[in-house]
Amino acid sequence: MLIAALIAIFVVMIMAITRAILGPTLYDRILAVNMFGTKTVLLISILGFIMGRPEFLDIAIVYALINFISVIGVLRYSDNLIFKDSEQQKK
Amino acid sequence: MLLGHYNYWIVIVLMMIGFYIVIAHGNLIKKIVGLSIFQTSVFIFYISMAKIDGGTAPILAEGIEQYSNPLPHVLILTAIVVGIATTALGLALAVRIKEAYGSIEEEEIQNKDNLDC
Amino acid sequence: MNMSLGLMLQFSIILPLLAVIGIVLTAHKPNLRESVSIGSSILLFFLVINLYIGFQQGATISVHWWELIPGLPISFSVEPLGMLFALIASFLWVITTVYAIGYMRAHHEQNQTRFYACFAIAISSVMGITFADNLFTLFIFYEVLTLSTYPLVTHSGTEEAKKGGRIYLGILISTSVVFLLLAIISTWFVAGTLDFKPGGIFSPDVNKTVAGTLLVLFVFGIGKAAIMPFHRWLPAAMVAPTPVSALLHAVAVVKAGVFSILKICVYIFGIDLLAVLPSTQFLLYLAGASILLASLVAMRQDNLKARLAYSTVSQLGYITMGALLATSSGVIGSSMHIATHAFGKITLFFCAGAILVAAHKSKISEMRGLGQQMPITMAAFFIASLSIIGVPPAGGTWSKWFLLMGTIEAEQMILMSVLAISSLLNIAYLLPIPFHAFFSGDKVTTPGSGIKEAPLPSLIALCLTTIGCVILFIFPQPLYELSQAIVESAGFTHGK
Amino acid sequence: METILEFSSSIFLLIGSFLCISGGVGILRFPDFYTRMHAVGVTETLATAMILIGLILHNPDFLVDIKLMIILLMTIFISPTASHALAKAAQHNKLMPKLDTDIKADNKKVTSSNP
Amino acid sequence: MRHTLFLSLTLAMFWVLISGHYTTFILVLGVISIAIVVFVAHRMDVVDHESQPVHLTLKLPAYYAWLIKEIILANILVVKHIWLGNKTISPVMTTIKASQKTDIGKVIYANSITLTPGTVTLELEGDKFIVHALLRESIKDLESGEMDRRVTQLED
Amino acid sequence: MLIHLPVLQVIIPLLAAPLCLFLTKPRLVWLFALIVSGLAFLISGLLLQQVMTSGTIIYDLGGWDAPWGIEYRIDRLNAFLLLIISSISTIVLIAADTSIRKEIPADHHVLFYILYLLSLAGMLGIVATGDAFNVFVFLEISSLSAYALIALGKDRRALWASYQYLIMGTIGATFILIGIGLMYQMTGTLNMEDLSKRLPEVSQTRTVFTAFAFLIVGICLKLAMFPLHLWLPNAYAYAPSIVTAFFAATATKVAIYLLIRFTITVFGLSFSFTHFPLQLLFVVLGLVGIFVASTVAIYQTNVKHLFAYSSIAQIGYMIVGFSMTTMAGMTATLLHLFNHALMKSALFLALGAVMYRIGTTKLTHFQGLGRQMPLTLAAIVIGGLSLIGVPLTVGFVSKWYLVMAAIENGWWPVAALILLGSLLAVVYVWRIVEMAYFKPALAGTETIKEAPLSFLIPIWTLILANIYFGIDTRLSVQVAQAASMSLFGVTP
Ligand code: NA
Ligand code: NA
Repeated sequence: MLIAALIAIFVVMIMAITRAILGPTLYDRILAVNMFGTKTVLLISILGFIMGRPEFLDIAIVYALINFISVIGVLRYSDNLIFKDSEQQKK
Repeated sequence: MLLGHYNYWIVIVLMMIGFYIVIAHGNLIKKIVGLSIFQTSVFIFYISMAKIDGGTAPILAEGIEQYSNPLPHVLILTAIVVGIATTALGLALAVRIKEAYGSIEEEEIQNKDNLDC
Repeated sequence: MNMSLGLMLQFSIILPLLAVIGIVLTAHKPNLRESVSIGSSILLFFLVINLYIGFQQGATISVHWWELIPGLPISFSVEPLGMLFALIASFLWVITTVYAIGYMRAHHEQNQTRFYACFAIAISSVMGITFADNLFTLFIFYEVLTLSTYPLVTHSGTEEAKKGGRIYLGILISTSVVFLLLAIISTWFVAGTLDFKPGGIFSPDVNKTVAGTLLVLFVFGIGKAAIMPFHRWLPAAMVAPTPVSALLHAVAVVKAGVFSILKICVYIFGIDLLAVLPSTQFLLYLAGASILLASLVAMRQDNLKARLAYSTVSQLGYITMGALLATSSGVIGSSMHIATHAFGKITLFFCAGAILVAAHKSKISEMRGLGQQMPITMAAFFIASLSIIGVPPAGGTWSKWFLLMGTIEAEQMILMSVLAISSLLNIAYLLPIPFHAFFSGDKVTTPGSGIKEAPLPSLIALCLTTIGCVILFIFPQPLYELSQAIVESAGFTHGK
Repeated sequence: METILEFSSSIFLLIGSFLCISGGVGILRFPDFYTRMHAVGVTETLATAMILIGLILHNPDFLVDIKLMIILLMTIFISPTASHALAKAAQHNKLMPKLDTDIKADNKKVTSSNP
Repeated sequence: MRHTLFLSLTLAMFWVLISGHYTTFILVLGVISIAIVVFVAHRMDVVDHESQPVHLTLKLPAYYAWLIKEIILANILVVKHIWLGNKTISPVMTTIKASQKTDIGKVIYANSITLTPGTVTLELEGDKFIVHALLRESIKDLESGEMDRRVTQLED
Repeated sequence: MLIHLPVLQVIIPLLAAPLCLFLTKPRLVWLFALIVSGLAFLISGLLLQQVMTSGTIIYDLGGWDAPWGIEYRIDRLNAFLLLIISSISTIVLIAADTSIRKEIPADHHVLFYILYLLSLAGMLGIVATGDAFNVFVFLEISSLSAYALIALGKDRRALWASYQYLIMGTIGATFILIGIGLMYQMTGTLNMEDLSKRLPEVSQTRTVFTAFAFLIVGICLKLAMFPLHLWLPNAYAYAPSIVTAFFAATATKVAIYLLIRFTITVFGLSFSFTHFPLQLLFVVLGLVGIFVASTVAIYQTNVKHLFAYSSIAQIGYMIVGFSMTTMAGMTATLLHLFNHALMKSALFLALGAVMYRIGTTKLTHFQGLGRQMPLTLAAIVIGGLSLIGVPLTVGFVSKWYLVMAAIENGWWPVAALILLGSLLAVVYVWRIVEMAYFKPALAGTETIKEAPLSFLIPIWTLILANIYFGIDTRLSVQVAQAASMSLFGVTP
């Protein structure tokens, strides 16, 4: 069943990537990448179980934190200045 | 044969992508992103290099005999930190450039500089 | 005795530098400043005279400073050729300084402190060149001379002066860096030493092509000798104040050039080797061409200083040719010509400067009838011209005679005729000037125009040098003996 | 006991996987950014919780379970913050949502052009 | 002080649980790193009432239980509409009122809205929230005000 | 204590950098940085002395033996470079307090010194370490602080220059990282000494070739070797003057060091120069660099740009000397490394003084400056003469050795071209001389005064060093020769 969950998460990650590529807006992409990140956390956790290395959970925790920080970081800028011109015009 | 070294192919492809973004894109943020990808490809290269057949992640645990080579992991930990610092500095510069030039497009900045001269 | 002579030798190089300090410190008191200049120049002359006396008594005088580059020391020694040049240069520095004071003051020139300071540095480097014991030392002072005379050339700071300065510096630096330095380093590599040695430093079985190439590099590299086609700096430097021109043409720069060539021919290559190098003939013809072409160009100049400049180019060709002839007469004539030309040419420039200061004229066509107002100047000009042409009663007679003998000894008939033709050309471009000044029917200047002789210091200076020209004719013995000593020390086996 | 745990673990994992896939379908299927956000919400709340609980049931080790719980808590605390920040940024930068009325209009167009 | 203690304790707990190694050396390192974090937090001026809502601790469990139930229900609803397709959804964006007095209360309410699938708080302005919902009925639920009331109860 | 010198050399500035934060007054921080840098200078002097008398020093960091632990290895070459870097850093720092007050906003002053010390530590670390990966880490420490330091420049173009440098520098560093990784893959070691022993066994593999190529390209990027020099001019021109003076004298030198270390020590001459057409490539690029960069320098309107291009040309000289692969060539390169550091730090510091007084380094603003700032301009002239290679300056000594080496190799045309190239320096130096001395001062600039003592002292210290080491070459030549001997494995 772990394998099944792994595959399911893998599929979802591919879906997220697809959305990230399709866009169309910047926010869709960030959303998708963020989702990709949270699913990675799950993936790492499950992989740890499958490979018999529960130590991977530590990595998952760190990953979850980094993921969060990176999303907030990117949004902080998007809220300010940078993305407005280049991306919004194209939309 | 070709697929046997798939990790290297991934590294090379990522490297090319990153390099291409750095060279081809005029947007300063995108360049930084490209640079990040470029660096990351090297990280992956180191890590995949460290893999030993049958070896697991080099996190000490009881009952495990065979680990992958931990040294590249340690090295890359350092390299990642350096990479983050680089990215952060690059982004900070981009913000300052935006404040100073009102743009983060290479071409526009270059034009404004040429006008200054 | 030897010890003190060694000290004197060092002091002759350092003294002008000390004078620089004195000049800079007294910048705001012109009288004191000029006193420092004159005082140190006189002191230097006495030093050199003392060295000469000691040298005549057979003392070996040499000084070793330190190795600038491991294996390449800065060192000095006295040998006949250097002694000769030192005597001329130090004596003429005294005269030129006297002349310069009159000239600079009459002209109300700016930046006089810089002028005198650079002047003194130039003399110091000339002393360094004269006594240099090896090629390396010579090169270093050669370059310092170039740099220290640059501010003199561009003294006025005008656009024209700057342009002149560029050409001056451009040619002298380019030739010295690209050809001379390359030649020196290569020589070091080939011969293993750069010390001046009678008979040369190359082993007899040296590759003739390499040595020949080096000779060409040396001759081209010593741009100060103004062999065509590297002569352009000399006319360009005409923008400088007249005392500087005198310095360039007679005392320091060009003489340092031909001196270096002579020294390299005698003490680096050695006459024997020189005679068998494949490139010597080519360079001799080049010198010959330089003599003739420069004379022809000189004839077409209406500006007096420009005409004198091309005359210098031509006369330098004599000295170079004499050195390359590789015969004893050639070398004797060559070294004597350094002295006689120095006195003749400095007189001519002093005259040109005097005319400029007193009558504000620089064009030859405007000098008709000037003999009435400036009789002394014009008379001096006439005698100096005779020296350049090489006829009695002026010193040039002897040097030209030996040069002619040199061509005959070397069986260079073409060059002999070059000398003959050139003498005619000399007459054609020099003598008409005093002739028209004294005897011209259509006077350009009227008697009542208020023009009179130049200021006294200048006048005294040019009289002294004129007398020098005559003395060199009447008492050539010391000069000849020194030149003879060069030949002897060079250990001639050829052409005697 | 073990089999019960194993069995319930499998059930939780299965439900989690299904919810995850559903969220993935949602993010691809929904018409605009805001609606897709809701689909992501599914995967980040219940789906994550189910999978992590499944893992907890799978492994009796205390420390491991704690870590899984920390991950769960973090996901649950972080996800609304991230969603909110993202939505707010989108709204501030004038990204207009497709609302019910627009969709109805779209649907009508589609139906009218296909009589 | 209470907040500092609370923060230190939380961090210490976190460290002990995550670490898994209990040698003196590692523990000392833990103490040092906690000290540094607390120091930095003080410098950033985030050790206060708002960041460590200690006073709410007792009432929260009951609210969480109710919220979990809501989240499960909302999940089921959204998943249903994901599979049913775009024609069945009815996205709306409206303003709803919040009755909480404190900022922390408003944040809890807004986050609870966001946490339940199908609704997202876009903006807080005073006591008004702009909310985007996937379905009309979710908004109706919100407007019925049960969640609002429960969060407000937490406050006093 | 003495035994720990190799690590103290690096660790002191590295640890001192964050300590700056606690000294709140910029003046105090400056003094502190100066003392730290001076200490590093002292240590490097001691190290050099130690190495010259008793040979290579090996220091295992934390007591772990190489190849597991990181090894610090100081041979003559390292010690020579350490001395160059720390001495220039110290002298340049003297003027920092005065200079940055005009060029950097007050609230960034402490930051400036932190970054300065970090970059100093980075450069010292690159040179001191014997571990290839450690080289990368220190390289990045120094580079990152360099980017930030450049961005502190007053002009907004400093930001853009810094950004471009960041991109290029990171690509270069990443290339180096790839090279190191491939080497590690083939040999299983990162210790350079070990690498040099193990690489020959696998030298015929494509991986090693690739590693070599990546390393060389990466280093050449950092080196600003023509044609990979594009980042340098703007970075130097718009950085704060002190930063330019420091980097122009040291940063490219460190890269040259890496080039030498990797090609000669790690890969070995026979690999680097027989399997690769490296010699031809470097001779050609070096010479083209000399001519192109010098020519471009002639047309610059900003003196900082002018000297920046001149730096690229001077790198060309070093590359040419390096490419000879003889001891004489290496001696010439190392000598020029030292001499060029003296010239460029003096010149850029003098430009800093000009910047301090008139706020710009545009050539047109140099009009008549010879009279207003006589000592500063005299320094620029002497520095310029040194750049040209006039006798009695260090420039002459370098050129002498370079030409000598070329002739020894039988490379006559190269010797001639080297000399010809220096003529271009005459032209660009003389543009400044003419502007400063033969043009009347601009209207409204009568009040310009000579630079303050805090500038004049370091400037003239460096200028006198230019003359001293041009007259008494025993020390510099001896050390350079000893270093190149140890590189080629010749015992003196
Ligand atoms: Na919700
Ligand atoms: Na939600």
